[in-house]
Amino acid sequence: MHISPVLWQFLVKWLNASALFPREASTIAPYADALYFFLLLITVVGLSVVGALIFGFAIRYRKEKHPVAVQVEGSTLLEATWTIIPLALFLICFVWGALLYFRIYNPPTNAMNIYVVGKQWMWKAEHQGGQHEINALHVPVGRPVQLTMISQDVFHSFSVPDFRIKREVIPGRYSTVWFQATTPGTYHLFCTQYCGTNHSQMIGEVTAMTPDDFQKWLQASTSGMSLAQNGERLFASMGCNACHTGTAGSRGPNLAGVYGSKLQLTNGSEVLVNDAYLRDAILNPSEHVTAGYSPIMPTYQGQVSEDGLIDLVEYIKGLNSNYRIQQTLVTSQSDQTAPTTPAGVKP
Amino acid sequence: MSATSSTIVNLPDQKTARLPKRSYLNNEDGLLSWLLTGDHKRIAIMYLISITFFFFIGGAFAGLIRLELLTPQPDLVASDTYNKFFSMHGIIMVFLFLVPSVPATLGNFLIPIMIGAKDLAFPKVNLLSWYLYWLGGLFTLAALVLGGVDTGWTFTTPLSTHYLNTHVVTAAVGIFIIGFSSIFTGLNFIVTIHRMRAPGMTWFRMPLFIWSNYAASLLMVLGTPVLAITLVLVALERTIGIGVFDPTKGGDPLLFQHLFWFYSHPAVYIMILPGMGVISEVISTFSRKRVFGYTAVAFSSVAIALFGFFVWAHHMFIMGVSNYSALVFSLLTMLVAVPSAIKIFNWAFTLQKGSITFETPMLYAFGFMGLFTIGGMTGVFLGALGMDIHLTETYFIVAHFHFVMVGGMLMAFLSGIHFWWPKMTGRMYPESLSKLAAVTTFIGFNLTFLPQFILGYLGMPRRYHAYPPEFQVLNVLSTAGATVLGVGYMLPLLYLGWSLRYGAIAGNNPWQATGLEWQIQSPPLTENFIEVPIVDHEAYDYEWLAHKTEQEVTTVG
Amino acid sequence: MTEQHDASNVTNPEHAAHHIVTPVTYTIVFVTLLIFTGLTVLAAYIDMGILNPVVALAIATIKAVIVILFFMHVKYQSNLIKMTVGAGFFTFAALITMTLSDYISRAWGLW
Amino acid sequence: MIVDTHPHTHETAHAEEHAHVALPQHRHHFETQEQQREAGTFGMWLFLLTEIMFFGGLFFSYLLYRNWYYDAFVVASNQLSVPLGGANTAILITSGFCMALGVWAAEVRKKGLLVLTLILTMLFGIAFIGVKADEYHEKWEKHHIPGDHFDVSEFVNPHAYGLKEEPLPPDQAAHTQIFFSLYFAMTGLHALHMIIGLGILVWLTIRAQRGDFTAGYVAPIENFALYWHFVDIVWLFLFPLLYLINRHPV
Repeated sequence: MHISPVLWQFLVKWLNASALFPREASTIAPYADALYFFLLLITVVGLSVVGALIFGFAIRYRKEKHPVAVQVEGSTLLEATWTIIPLALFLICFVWGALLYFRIYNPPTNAMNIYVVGKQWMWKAEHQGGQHEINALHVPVGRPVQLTMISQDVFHSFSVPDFRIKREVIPGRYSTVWFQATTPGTYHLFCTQYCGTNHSQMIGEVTAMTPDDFQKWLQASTSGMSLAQNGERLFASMGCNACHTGTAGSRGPNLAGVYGSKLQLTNGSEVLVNDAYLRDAILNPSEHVTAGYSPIMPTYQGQVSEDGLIDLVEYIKGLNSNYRIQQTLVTSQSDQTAPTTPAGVKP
Repeated sequence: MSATSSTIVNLPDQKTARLPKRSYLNNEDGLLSWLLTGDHKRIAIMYLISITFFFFIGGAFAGLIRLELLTPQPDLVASDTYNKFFSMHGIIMVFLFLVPSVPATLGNFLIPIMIGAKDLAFPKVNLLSWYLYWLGGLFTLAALVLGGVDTGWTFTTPLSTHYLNTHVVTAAVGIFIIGFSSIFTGLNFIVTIHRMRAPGMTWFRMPLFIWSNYAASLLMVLGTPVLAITLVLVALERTIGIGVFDPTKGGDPLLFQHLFWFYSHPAVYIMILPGMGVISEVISTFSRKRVFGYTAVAFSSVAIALFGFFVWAHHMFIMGVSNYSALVFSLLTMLVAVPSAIKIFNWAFTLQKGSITFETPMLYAFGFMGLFTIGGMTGVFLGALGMDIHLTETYFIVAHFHFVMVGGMLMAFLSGIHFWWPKMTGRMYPESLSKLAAVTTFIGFNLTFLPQFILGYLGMPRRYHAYPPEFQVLNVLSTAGATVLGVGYMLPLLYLGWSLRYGAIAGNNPWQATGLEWQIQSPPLTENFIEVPIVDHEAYDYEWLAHKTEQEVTTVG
Repeated sequence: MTEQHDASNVTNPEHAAHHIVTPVTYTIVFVTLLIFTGLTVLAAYIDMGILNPVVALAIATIKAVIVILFFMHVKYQSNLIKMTVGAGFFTFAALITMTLSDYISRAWGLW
Repeated sequence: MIVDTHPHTHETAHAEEHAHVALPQHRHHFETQEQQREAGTFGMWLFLLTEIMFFGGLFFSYLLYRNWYYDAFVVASNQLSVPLGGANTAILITSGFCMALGVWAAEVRKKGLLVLTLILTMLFGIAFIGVKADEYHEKWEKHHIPGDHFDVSEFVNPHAYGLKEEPLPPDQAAHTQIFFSLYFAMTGLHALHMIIGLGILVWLTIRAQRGDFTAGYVAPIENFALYWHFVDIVWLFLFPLLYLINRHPV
């Protein structure tokens, strides 16, 4: 964005007013648009050069004017020129595009995480406080938001044109994208990967709100249970706490504080524990056996939904001590002892 | 021929001119003589009729799509019907029209003649590939008649394998068979070009049309089988559930994408390269000049074919390929754009110091250069990683590949059809009507697809049956353009049909072109050449042609 | 054949003389192939760690090369045929390496 | 009319350049028989190129999943019989050897030997298919055919089936289905190629019996041999990849 900001604002405003240009509603949008205008510029220049050559030559050397052609073999110099200049331009585009790509796909560490599950044909968004939304997503402006997304069935694609972001939502694998909304408003949310009959109905609205409004919205739409609380319940009801007790000599490894750590596995490899790893370890446990433990954990493939997995992942993520595990183990009736809301996920 | 006239068309005296008594068209009579022929020219004509048939079916679907998109509401048809429209449009246009278009018609007709051979190396295989084309076409039509397919032409798994109840396997079988038709065509061309050249026809004396078809043939032979095996796996996944592409069984759905695009990206070069060959011939002929930098243009075809195998993952930048891999593929994508740029500039400079006339093929060629430049440059948008995130899967990409495929390939195809029509039929097409058609096509095309670039940047996703109302104005423009475009495509069908009977007798060389095909009678004899030609001149040697014409005048006249 | 060929016909600079391979050669190749088959089975029963698949593939490749060179006469064919065979394996290698570049680097980190 | 002319026309060119009479199989559009033969060989090789890429897609899938699910692949692979697979390799090599001899027989114009070798090639080919069918049948009985009836209990609980293998955790055992999918896809397509080849062999044998290929026209035999050897080569890779992943005790 090296054009003068005044000019830029003018250009974008004018384009917006003529409905030929999407709104710039995220911090990434100006970066994407800068590259877009650069590409547009070299396209127009390139097209003009080609057009000028064609029309110029066609007029100047038309048969009436130039009845006998002069044979020219070629010119290494000229050919080198139009090899090197386009190559250089394309390489600039490559570097610029790559920088933008990493800007869009590298979330900042302080981003607030929202889970998105795509299924035929709806978007489900799950906030950490347990607010569930369908075909809608409420986000605060001025705060980076990271989406951790997964599909329950086929490929979908999460696209918010006004934010200039898009990412495929893949079955069986988390994918992430982040953005920071700048202007309050509602924006289109599209599924852009063809996903079956009602593909074009798989749309929704992203509502960017001021932080205050967002807090109000969060409070108004809470379901009473945060994701982690749901996860805790699931953890108990599926009997995870039977092995992952966190006590010495337990059959399953200690889960407290495991998120973000490096784990040594029995097959010798070292892995970083992140969302994807936790999900995979629940579904394919025997391929992710922590060193020192035996592969006795059964697979939960097909027994827990993607939403449930998100709850579990979110629960394990926030697990700092084994106190609650042991407590639920004692009472073993977790859903009746309404757990107090952890401070971190206050709705 | 006066020096000031604005045309190079040089027809024989229409009062005395007659079509040759004997030609490949009337050598044998009866339908069977066509259906069992080994003659590459007859097979080319049969292909021409077949692909025209499928083009108009695919075109009808395009019309229906645009009609539905006239309004934002899903009001014309139900969404699954709409999904079938664009799937059938894509499948028919890609596999039954674009891939065989120039190679199987013009290539089949001209490659043997241009290199001075009597036929392709394997005439029976050539005929077989036409039958395979139809067998595959019938499967596709069967899938259509039985209720259609709604996978899109990309057959994305697991959607195509587990979530749709349409005739996916039938369509996959059809495409599998058409794939072999294309493999056999490519194989035949490669062997012919290597083994059947006339004495003196060295590699660097070959017309550029041969070079570009050769490059496309390499892609057909090496790429298509990967598509075939992918479709086999899709069919097995669908029927038995083998799990190779099924994430619930441990398969990787991205593997399908890799294998599919390993063919389907080179496939776009299969589509465009032969078209580029046509443009080289046409530009040279109508500017009376050797193609500027012949060697560079020839090698750029081969370079496109070679690099074409290394860029496929740019279709998957946001689909979950690793970011490192995305970097590599993006870089290679930028490199593959360079040979195309070289070609465009070499063609432009071919005009320089030429003696240019503006017959219909040349108008189409100009259209090609402009539209292909836009198509190619917007490809750079999509090859740039960060830009691709916003643009992919929107109407921008739809506009981009239509600029390349329709604005590029179809323009080139029509240019070639008009250019060689006198050779194929012995008669001229009506010039003014065809110029009108060329201009109509160009205007209609731009009106249809330029708004789609804007729609794409606004974020309108592709394959949408209904869309937010603020996109309507641009969609109406696009639909209006499609109507004009439709007229532009109907016109040639009518007047070319008319010209078969009433067109002016063309004579051997109406354009005074240099290719070997123009030195024999029109329409050619079944065996092409009475005597084996010996080639002692470069391609596009207009001085040689002038010299030869002079000699003929002195000896004969 | 090359030298007796019609000099004016420069269209086929890529061809080679027709060579008849004798049964003796075929027999040697046949026995070699059988020996290598035995070797590959034996090798599979020995624990060589990472080398097991390498050895198995090396033996298979050697066998394939022998078949291509002698049974399929490529040793006696023109350069054109040799290049054709090479092109096939080159494209196959392109498919494998470029696709693997994705799968291998996926594990390198999130971005 | 013509650009320049060859010193002599097509027909006379023949008479002069070739001492022997043109064969009836000579096609009109080739200048010389040599050209026709080379074109045939080249065309056949190009076709084999497509076959390389055709199997190439499968080989890549194999490579990927073998790395992902190595343990499952080992266990599943050990279900295959090395004696049967090894025997089949030997059978196929022998069949290829017979075919190679057949090419020689055709080239030196020994009709009886050619027919004999073709029949031997065919017999060994049929033997290969027979063994393969037996192996498939065993998989069928054990419910190792991918699909609805696929059953992993043998891998989860090998001791109940009298196997000495270590039991595989259920999540990994599920991935044996991918191995068997690839096994059946690869060997199945290979067998399909063999069956097509056997069909062509029957036709070639009948023509060889008529003496079509022992009068100087050997192209069909040569080209078929290329195809047959290619099918062999595919098997030479399939055998170690599918049967011999890891046979040594851990």
